[in-house]
Formats: sequence, C-alpha cells, structure tokens
Amino acid sequence: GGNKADGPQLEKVLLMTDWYPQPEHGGFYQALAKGYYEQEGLEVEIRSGANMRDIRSPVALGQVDFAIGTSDTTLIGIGRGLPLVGLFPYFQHDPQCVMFHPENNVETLNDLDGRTVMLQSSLSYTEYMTKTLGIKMNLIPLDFSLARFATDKDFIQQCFVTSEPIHLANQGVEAQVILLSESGFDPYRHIFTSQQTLQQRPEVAAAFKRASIKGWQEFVEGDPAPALTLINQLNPQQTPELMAKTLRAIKQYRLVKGNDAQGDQLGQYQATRLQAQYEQLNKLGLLDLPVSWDSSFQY
Amino acid sequence: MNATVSRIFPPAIVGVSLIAIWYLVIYLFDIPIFQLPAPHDIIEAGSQEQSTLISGALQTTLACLIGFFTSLLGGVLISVLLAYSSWAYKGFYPYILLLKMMPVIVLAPIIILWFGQGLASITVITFLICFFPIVANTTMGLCSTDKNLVDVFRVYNSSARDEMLKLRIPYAMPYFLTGLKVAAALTPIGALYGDTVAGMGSGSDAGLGFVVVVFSSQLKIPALYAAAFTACFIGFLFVSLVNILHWRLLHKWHDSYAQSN
Amino acid sequence: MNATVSRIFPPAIVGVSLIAIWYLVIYLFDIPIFQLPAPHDIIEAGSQEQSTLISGALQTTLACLIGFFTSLLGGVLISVLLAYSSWAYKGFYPYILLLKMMPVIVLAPIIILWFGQGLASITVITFLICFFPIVANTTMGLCSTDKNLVDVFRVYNSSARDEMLKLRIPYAMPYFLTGLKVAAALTPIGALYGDTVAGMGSGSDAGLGFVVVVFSSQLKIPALYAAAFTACFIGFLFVSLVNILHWRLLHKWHDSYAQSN
Amino acid sequence: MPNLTAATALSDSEEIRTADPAVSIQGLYKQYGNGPTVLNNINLEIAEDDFIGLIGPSGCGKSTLLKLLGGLESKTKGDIQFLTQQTSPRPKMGFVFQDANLMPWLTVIANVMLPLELNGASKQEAERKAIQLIEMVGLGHVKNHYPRQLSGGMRMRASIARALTIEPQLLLLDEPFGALDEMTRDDLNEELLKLKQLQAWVGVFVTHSVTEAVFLSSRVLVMSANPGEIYREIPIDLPFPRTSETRNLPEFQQKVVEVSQTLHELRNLA
Amino acid sequence: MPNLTAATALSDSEEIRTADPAVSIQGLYKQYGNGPTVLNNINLEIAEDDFIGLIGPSGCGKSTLLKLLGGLESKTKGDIQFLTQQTSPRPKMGFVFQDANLMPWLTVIANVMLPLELNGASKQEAERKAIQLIEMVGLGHVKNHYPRQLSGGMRMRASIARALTIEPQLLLLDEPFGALDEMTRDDLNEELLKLKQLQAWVGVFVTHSVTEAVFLSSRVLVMSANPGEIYREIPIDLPFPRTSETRNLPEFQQKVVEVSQTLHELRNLA
Ligand SMILES: Nc1ncnc2c1ncn2[C@@H]1O[C@H](COP(=O)(O)OP(=O)(O)OP(=O)(O)O)[C@@H](O)[C@H]1O
Ligand SMILES: Nc1ncnc2c1ncn2[C@@H]1O[C@H](COP(=O)(O)OP(=O)(O)OP(=O)(O)O)[C@@H](O)[C@H]1O
Ligand SMILES: [Mg+2]
Ligand SMILES: [Mg+2]
Repeated sequence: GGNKADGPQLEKVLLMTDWYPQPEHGGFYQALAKGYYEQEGLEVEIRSGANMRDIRSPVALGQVDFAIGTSDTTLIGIGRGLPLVGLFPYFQHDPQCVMFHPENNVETLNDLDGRTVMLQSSLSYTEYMTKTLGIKMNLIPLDFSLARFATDKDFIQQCFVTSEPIHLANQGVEAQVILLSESGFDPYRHIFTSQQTLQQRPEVAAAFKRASIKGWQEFVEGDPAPALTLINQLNPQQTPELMAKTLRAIKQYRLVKGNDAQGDQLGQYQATRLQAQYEQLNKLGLLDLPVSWDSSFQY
Repeated sequence: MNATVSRIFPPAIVGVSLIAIWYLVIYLFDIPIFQLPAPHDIIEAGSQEQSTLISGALQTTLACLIGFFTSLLGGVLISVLLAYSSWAYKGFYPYILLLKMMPVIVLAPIIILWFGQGLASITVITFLICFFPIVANTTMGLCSTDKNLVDVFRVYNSSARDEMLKLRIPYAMPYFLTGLKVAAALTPIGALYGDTVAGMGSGSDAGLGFVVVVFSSQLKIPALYAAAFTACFIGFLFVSLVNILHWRLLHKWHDSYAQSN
Repeated sequence: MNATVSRIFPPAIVGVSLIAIWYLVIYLFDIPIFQLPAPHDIIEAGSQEQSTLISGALQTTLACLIGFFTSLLGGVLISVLLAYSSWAYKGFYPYILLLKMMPVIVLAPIIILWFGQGLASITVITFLICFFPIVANTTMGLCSTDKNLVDVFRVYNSSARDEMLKLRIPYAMPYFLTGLKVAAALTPIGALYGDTVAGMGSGSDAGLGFVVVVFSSQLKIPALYAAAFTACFIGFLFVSLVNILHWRLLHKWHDSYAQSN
Repeated sequence: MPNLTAATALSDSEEIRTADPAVSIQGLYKQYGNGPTVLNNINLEIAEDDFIGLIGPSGCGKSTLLKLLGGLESKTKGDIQFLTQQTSPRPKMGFVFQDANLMPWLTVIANVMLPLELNGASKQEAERKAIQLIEMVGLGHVKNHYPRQLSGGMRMRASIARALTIEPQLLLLDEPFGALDEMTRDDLNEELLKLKQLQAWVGVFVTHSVTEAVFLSSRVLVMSANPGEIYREIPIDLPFPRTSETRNLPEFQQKVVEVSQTLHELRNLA
Repeated sequence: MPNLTAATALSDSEEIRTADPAVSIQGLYKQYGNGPTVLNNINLEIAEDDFIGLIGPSGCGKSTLLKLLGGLESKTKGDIQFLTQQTSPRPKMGFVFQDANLMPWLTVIANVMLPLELNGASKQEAERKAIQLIEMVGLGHVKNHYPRQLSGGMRMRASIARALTIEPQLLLLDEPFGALDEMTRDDLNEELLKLKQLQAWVGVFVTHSVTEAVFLSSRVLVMSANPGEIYREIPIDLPFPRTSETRNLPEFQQKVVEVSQTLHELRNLA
C-alpha cells in the first residue's frame, strides 16, 4: 500500500468500541489525538458501543467499519454466518478476569466449583470452564454494577483487570483477581471488520491498522497524554488519577505487547493460538457452520 | 359460530398481512437473518431450542404469576388506602411515583439484598413494574364515583368500609380492569427484566430473560425471536385472563358492553 | 394559603419520616454506603457531580419530551382509530399488545437499524414504553361512553367525526388522563433505558442512563443515587404537567373534583 | 265503548284524518334480547300536522316506541316509514329524553347549541337560536352553568331547549314536563304549541298528565301494558290555536274525562 | 290572606301543632360556593306525625332543602336539629332522590336490599323485606333485572322501594311519583299512607302535583323562588286514614283549590 493522502479528501471511518471512552481504548484515541489517522487519509469517528447488545451485526451489515471484539466471538459470529474477519489484535491477552474478596479462599479457577458467579453469559470462558474443565458454577447475569460485590463478601464476579479492581480500591474495597485466560482458553482482544470492507477497501483497512498500532505503541511506550486528555474530555468520569492507574495495570499485565518469549507481538496474531482457539470452540459446539480459522483472520 | 368468525377473522387478516410485509421487507431490502430472521427461521429455531424455551417459559410463568397477583393485590390495597384518606393520598402518592420512576439498576441491589438472588427478587421487580398502572387506574376509579351514588350511601349511614366495598370498588371496576390490562401486558417484560437483573443463569432456574440474553449474546437471532415470542405468549395468557374477568364483571351493566346488546 | 399548607404538609411529614427510617435502617443494620448511601451522602455526591448530572438531565429531558409527546399523540390517534372501527380494534389490538410485550432487547437492534444510534432511537424506545398505557386507557374510555349520551348524538344525526370529537373524547378524558399519568411516570424509565440500549455514550450527548451505568460500574453509589433522583425529578415534572392538565380539564364537571366543591 | 284492538282503532280513526301521513308505522314489534314482547303489533299513521299524545301505565313501552321512531333501538319486526318530501331517509329530529341526558362537560348554552353545531350551523347562528330557546324555558340566568349546578327541573328544561333549537321536522318528547311545577308546565305547554305553529313539526309526546295530553294533542293514544299495545285512540278536535282559555272550555273538560275514564277502564281490565 | 313571611307563618301554624317536634330547622341559609342565596332563612318545626309536602316552582330550592335535611349538603348558616329519642345524632333515614340513583351493577332486588345490608341486617331478612316492597311498587316480575333494563318509572319505583325497606324514622322524598302514570301514582300514594301508619316515620316530600300534596300531607309548604323561602304554610286537616274516597270529599277539593290559588298568587307576585 502507499501513503497517498488524496488531497484534503479524507475517508470516513467508524470505529465502534465495547464501552465508554476509557484508557483501555487508549491507542485508538492516541492515534486520533495525534492525527495518525488523518495522516493515513482517514477521518475516524470513535463511537461508544457500551449499549450495543451485539456489535457484530452492525459490522456485518456495514453500518460500522471496524469494531472491538474478541477473537472467539468473531469466530462464533462467522460460525453463525456473519461475514466477519479479524484484522489485528490490540491486546494480546484478554483482560477479563474473575474477582473475589481475599477472605473468599479462591486460589485457582477450579475453586469456583459450586460457587455462584456473576458472569457475562456470552463468554466462551463460561462454556469452556463448565464443559471442558468440568467446573460447575451457578451463573447469574452480569449487570456491570459493583454494588453487590462491595457489600457481599461471598460475591464473585467477572471484571476487567484494568478497571473494576481500581474502582473498588478507590472506595476502600480490596479485590483479588484471576485472569480467565489462565483457564487455558486464551483469545485475543482485537479489531474486526467485515469481509466486504476488507475486500472493497483493503487500503483503508491497512491504513487503519497501521495508524492504530502506531497509536498503541506510543500509548504504552511514549507519552499517553494526548489520548488521556481526549478521553477525559469525552468522558469526564475518567479522571487523570483513575486513568493513570488503569494505564499502570495495562502495562503491568503486558496486555498490549504480550509476552515476547511466547512469540507475542503488538498487532500480530499467532497462527498456533488461533488454531487452538478454533479447536476449543469447535469441541464446545459453539461453531454452527463450518469455519476456516485460517481465512478468518488477517495475519 | 358467526361471532367466533368475526372475532378471529380481523386479527387473522392483519396477522397474515404483517407476515407478508415481514417477508417482503426481508427480500426487498435483503435483510440478513441475524438482523431480522424470517418467520420460518424463527419457528425452526424455536423447535430446535424447544426444551430450553419450555423450561425457561415455565420459570418465567411462575415469576409472572406471583408478580402479577401480588401486584394485583398490593395495587388494590394501596389504591383503597389512598382513596380512603386524602391525607394518605397526598402523603404517599408522590413516593409511590418516586418508586415507580426509580431505575431498576438502582433498586436491584437493595431488592437483592433483601430478597436474595432468584425468584423472590424477580417477582419483586415484576411487582414494581406492574403495580403502578393498577394503582393509578384504581385510585382514579375510586375517586371518580358518581356523587349521586355516594349520596345514597351517605344517607343510609354506610360505614366507610361498606362505601368502599359496595360502592367505590364496583364503580371503579372499569378503571381497575384497564389498569390490570396494562399490568398484564407489562408482566412478561417485568419478569424478563427481573431475570436479567436478579435471575439465576443456569439449569432449570433460568427464566426466559436469561435465555434471551444468552441467545442474543451468542447471536442465535432466530432463537432469540422464538424466546421473545414465547414471552409474548405468556403475556397473552395474562391479558386473556383479564379480558375474561372484564367480560364477566362488566357485561351485565357497563356501557362498554351496552352496544353488543 | 391553608389549601397550600394541606397540600404540602402530608407529603412533607411522610418524606421526613421516610428519611428518618432510612437513616435508622442504615445505622441499625449497619448498611454500607455501597448498598444504601445516606441522604446526605447522596446530596454531597450530587453536588460534586453537578455538571455531569445537569448535562445528562438536559439530554434525558429532551428524549423524555419528544418521547412523551409523540406517545401522547400516537397513543391518542391509535385509540381513536381502534374506537372508530371494531374491525380495527379486533385486527390490531393483539399486535399492539405484542409490540408492548416484546422485550426491548429484541426490538433494539431493529430500532437502531431504522433510526440509528442516538436520540431518535432513544425517543422511539421511550415512545414504545409510554404509549401502551395511553392506548389501553383511552380506548377503554372511548368505548365506555354513556349509551344515553350516544343516543343524543345519534338522534341529531351526528357525523362519526363529531361523535368522536364532541362526545367520546370528552367522555374519555378521565381515562385518558389516567393513562397519561402512568405514561408520564414511565417516561424517565423509558429514556434511561433507551440511553443504555441505543444511546451515545460520550460527551454532551450522554443522557442520564449513561451516567447511571457509569456510576454504577465505578461503584460511585451515592452519585448513582443522585443520578436516579435526578431522573425522578424529570418524571415529576411530567406528572405535574399531567396533573395540571387534569385539573384544568376536569375540575368544572367531573366527579373526581365534585367533593372539593 | 267496545274494546277495540289496535288495528280496528286505527281504521276507526282513519276517517277523521285530513292531512297526508308523515310517518307510517306498520305491524311494529319490539322485544329486548329474548325478553318478553314489549311492543305488540303497533300500527299508526301520523299526519303532517299531528301532535300525538301517548299515555299509559309505567313500563308499557312508551319510551320504547319513541326510541324506535328516533332510530335508537332496532325493531324486532314491522316497518316504520317517513313520508316526508325530504330526500334524506330520516327527517330532522328533536328528542327530549326521559332523563335530561345533558353533556356534563358542557354549559347549558353549549348543550343547547350542540344539535345545531352537529348539523353544521355556524357558531353565531347556533348561539342566537340557543339563547332564544334558553330564555323561553326560563334558564337565561344560568346559561353558563354546568348541568350538575342545575336543579332537576332546570336540567329538563335545558334538554327541551336543546331539542327545539334545530327546528325539527319530527319532535319526540318523553315526559318533557314531568319534573316541572304546574305553572311552568302550563306556560311551556302554550309556548310549545306556539312553536309548533311556527316550526311546523310533526310531534309525538309521552305524558302522564291527562290534562296536558288533551291540551297539546291532536290525538291521544292510550296504551295498555304487557305487551304494549295501542288500546284506544281518542281524537282531540279542539280548535287550534289553544291558549290558557282552552282549559276552561267544557269540551276540554269533557275530553279530559274521556281520557281519564279510558285509563280507568283499562286498569279495571288488568 | 296576608302575605306571611316564613317566620310569622311558622308562629301562625304553631297553634295547630299537636305532637312534639321531631325536627327543628332554624334560620337556615344555603348558598352553593359563592353563587346566589338558594335558601333564605328557612324556619320549620316538624312534628312526630307530620308528613310535609313541599311545592314550588322549579329551581326554588326544594331538593336543596331535602339534601340539607339528609345531611348531604353543608348548610351555609343556621341550624337543623333532630329531636328524636334516639341516641345517634341522626335519625334513620330513607331518601328518594329526584333521579333514581340505582347502582347500575346491582339488580333491582339487590338495590332494594342495599340500605338494610348497610345497616347490618341479615341477607334473609333484607331479602324478605325487599321482596315485600318490590311487590308493593309492582316490580315483582323484574326483580332480577338490572337498572338499564327498566323503564324510567320502574327505576323510580325501585328507588321508592329502596327508601322504604329500612323502615326509616325520617323519610325524604324528592318528586317520587313524578315519572308515574296517575293510576299507579294514586295507588302508591295510598300504599304510602298505609305504610306511614305502620312504620310511623316523619316525612317530607316534594311534589309538583297539588292533589298529591293535599292527599298526602299534614301540611303543605308553598315555596317561593330566588331566594327560596317558605311563602306560606297550608295545614291540611283532613282526617287520617285517607283513602281513595278522600279525593272525592269537598274539603279535599277545597284544599286543592287553596293550594292552587296560593301558587297562582305567588306567580303573579313574581
Ligand atoms: N351543586 C350545585 N351547585 C350550584 N348550584 C346548585 C347546585 N345544586 C343546585 N343549585 C342551584 O340551586 C337552586 C335550587 O336547586 P334545587 O335543586 O334545590 O331546586 P328544586 O327546587 O329542587 O328544583 P326542581 O323542582 O327543578 O327540582 C337552583 O338555582 C340551582 O341552580
Ligand atoms: N334496554 C332494555 N333492556 C331490556 N328491557 C328493557 C330495556 N328498556 C326497556 N325495557 C323493558 O321494556 C318495557 C317498556 O319500557 P319503556 O321504557 O318503553 O316503558 P315506558 O312506557 O316508557 O315506561 P315509563 O312510563 O315508566 O317510562 C319495560 O318492561 C322495561 O323493563
Ligand atoms: Mg319511559
Ligand atoms: Mg329538585
């Protein structure tokens, strides 16, 4: 591809996130704030998708160009006939985890056996843990509220390692976490798009990927201030102190760059991991139609 | 026979037209199945997920039943109290309104704190959603009593209790039944919403609300619609119940049936 | 003066008692702030988050206004249609019920498909939540017209239009206004729910629904309550509007005001 | 006098008829639901200048007959024909119901204006005519009151004014003056006859007052009950215009006695 | 006869009074809201065996006076005292309203039983008494009908039966027989007097029929309008029991003429 900026005429692009503006989307805001998208000839709008019940459909319909998701849900969507394709991962590992109170005696995910756990029902982890690992839990649907966790010492709920424990700590509640990816099911958090977008506008997809990765690189290793300022403008609830803590967690868990020793690399999928995920999902019966994992991702 | 035909015919015609439009929209705008599945997709998915739907429906029906009848009872009791005393009315009505307007996301933690996760909390949420239409309508009905008829009771030295039981309540019936109809239509929504906020998510305890969320998040869209229609079916049962009650209580004397005489 | 006192006094007494109970419960059962914050915590949090709350409230008020007035208009139009023709009633009422009973989770994707994410979809959801009480009540009112008064219109060769405008609609007013009151109380719930299903989540476009979710997910519980009360305040505005309308339209002739004469 | 059946009573009176019939009722039956027969084979021709008084025991079907004439109830059998020159199938009608049936949300004047407005009259014209009739029935001072602020008799008078504003071709009155004191009643009786001259309607009215029946009617129909039938027709051949002096005429008293006697006779039969 | 004010009329009639007063009305005024004065300085003593007929033009305040007696409207000024031996502040009352005011959701018999049930009678007893009175007013054949299935006169009769079931101490009747034919009316007049003997209530009734007023009353009060005042009291000293023969007595006719003349006199004043 080329860096041909077609004059002042910018290509409009819509990115839909999975929540309200927050540092977990920092790389995209960094790219936006620093003009990396513009340099690639793109005019990017970042829209909060917190309330979209499912972001896959609008992407498949072409209403949204790019969206945030996980590699497993994209595969499942493809299995349901949605013409999706994974573009690039921005978190090498999913920050989803379960959190619990220290006095709750949970050491490993196996200790969840027989417990009541508040989990998002869409999580493939849930299926994996119950069906593959044989951990029996009483599920209750996630409502994204922390009120019950804060008051009930026995309560166990799903969270983002970068978010809820920090909010809780701010209010003086201590929470311990176990990453769900420790279960052995380890999807990427990535950007996906539709087959159509990829085929008809491959250079836009490539440009978006380049600019975004540049943004992420800078967000975790350079000066994240432009992104954080923009996020704070859009969502004043994200105060500088809060965002600093989130950013620290992102770095601490090496979410963006992953573990070099295992071959992780910013913005790159690994074929072996994708294939493993495919096989795990297939075994769980979550893929309706035949899916080729190979052609489902740009790697 | 003829009466039955005239009851069945119009909704059937409209139903068939709606389904035709549905297909037309799908084919004309080329709407993919995950956006709006066609009726036959929904039926197919429904029969595939039959067992999940049935166990969910049973659980939800239970919540609906308890929620509906407690809101009926509670709504009527509160209305009677409000109509008894204008002091109670002025004092409590604003707070009942407040309760009605409180987002469930705020109330849910308190409800669960008191009633625990599960059926009890779901029925409380169903109750909260259903009872206000009953209260508003019944209160209005109880306060609208024909003054001339009140005079009759006053003259005969009626106790406040008799005035309520034998005058105001029968007079308020048409209002009450209208409120009940609104509540009946809200019942499945209440139970489904309760499911997602306070329900159990696994096994035979999972209500339709949970099923809906799961189908939706797993992108099983035709099955999602099947679940939604199952919920509607439960709602129809309740509305029909109210309609039967309506007919039984009013057809002999009320003008809403006078035309059919 | 005295009338004002008797209007203010009872709710004030009840309010003060409720707040007292509130504090009592908190201190007696040692309820943590996350479960149920004390009133002063809520006020404090409210004043801290003032700007977020105000901008959210403005956005939500806008959605409420549009949703409420369209549901008023739409509800009345549909009711009139249903009352005009028993064919329309039989044909369409079941499907209106169906629409009412459809979980929003199912409808939301379709609504967003047609109206896009944002204000339009939020008002459509508010509309869907508010319009059924209006339709049910108004239809019942329009069908309850005193047969003797209908006879008067028939004798004078009234057109169907005049019968509707000059007889059935005025007669149905008490019913209609009751439905409107229920709808008004549902308005903020509708808008908040719409926010979380179809709203924009950032900047000045964010309604109170967004604020509620964010506060809840950040464990800012007192602020969450402040947001909820702000939503209730909007609801009270609408209910007051309806109450004023109620008084203006009915106090001269309807028995619900006869007592005060 | 022989006990005439409705049919022979009709043919009997046929000879006295002068004007053309305006309404013709043939073999009319009425039953509510599957209850007993309320009206049994009613045959009646009403002429252009007729003002017919219906009198009979409570529950014999007088109101039902009026409602059938007004098209407010469906007949079980038989035929009602309006033979006016008008093209419309139904003549312009005024109806005073047994109860006042005022719209509670309208003031007296708005209630009286209603029929005119329903028939497309302009607001000014409706108001002018309404005020005239409201004055006639003596409600000028309460014309802006709501029905619930009126006494029973005042409500009935408002209802009478309402029926007369549209200058009907057929006027049906169901005990219009029953709730009024004798003075007011006599006054309105006379006013009504003056209006009949002016507006030239065909009228049918129900009354329980024999003197009123005789004073107003061109013919008095005595009805018997269970089932409702026309027991006898008594033509009142007192000259028009009738005024308060008419009441003092011996012929008037004679007719009053005749109607009263018929009612007694009817009662003794039962 | 001199034009007596209410007060002198009262002192005038005092001499005729025999029994103890059961009700005493002193200086009674009534105004609805801030409308005109409807009742103006009403003074009246009602004795244990009185049956008082109120007669006067439409809108003069007769119903209002009855409602005040029944405790259904608040008085603006003045005093109403019940001097019965009963401990309860109000005597047991029966009230026939100007409109029938039946409960539309109750059958005739249930409507008639209502006052008894409200006063704690057993269902059987209520039913027994109700049927008796329903038969008396001639509604036996429709006792299970709903009000909307009745004729106007039938509804009023049901309402009369309802007022009588509880064997009241004070009976208030507002044009009870206005919607009835003369035969039924006369019959019921006589039945009512028989019942008065039996049940021994104090009664006040409103009527527009002079003969009815004279036949039923121990005293006739002629009211004048704007504001409502007692224009004259006419004692009817015809002996009880009165029967259909009473109507043929010359004294009866004489009283009828006296009342009529008073009404005419009143009218000419206005
Ligand atoms: N609720 C009310 N509000 C205002 N004014 C009223 C009310 N009820 C009655 N009035 C007025 O009081 C006056 C007397 O009314 P009332 O009903 O006592 O008359 P009445 O003598 O019974 O007449 P009628 O013979 O027509 O029944 C009338 O002028 C009437 O307009
Ligand atoms: N809607 C109805 N349904 C059933 N029966 C009815 C209905 N209306 C009237 N009837 C019956 O029809 C008969 C005649 O009623 P109608 O009202 O015509 O009598 P009427 O002659 O006007 O009596 P009144 O002088 O008492 O007004 C009565 O026996 C009554 O019970
Ligand atoms: Mg009648
Ligand atoms: Mg009166």
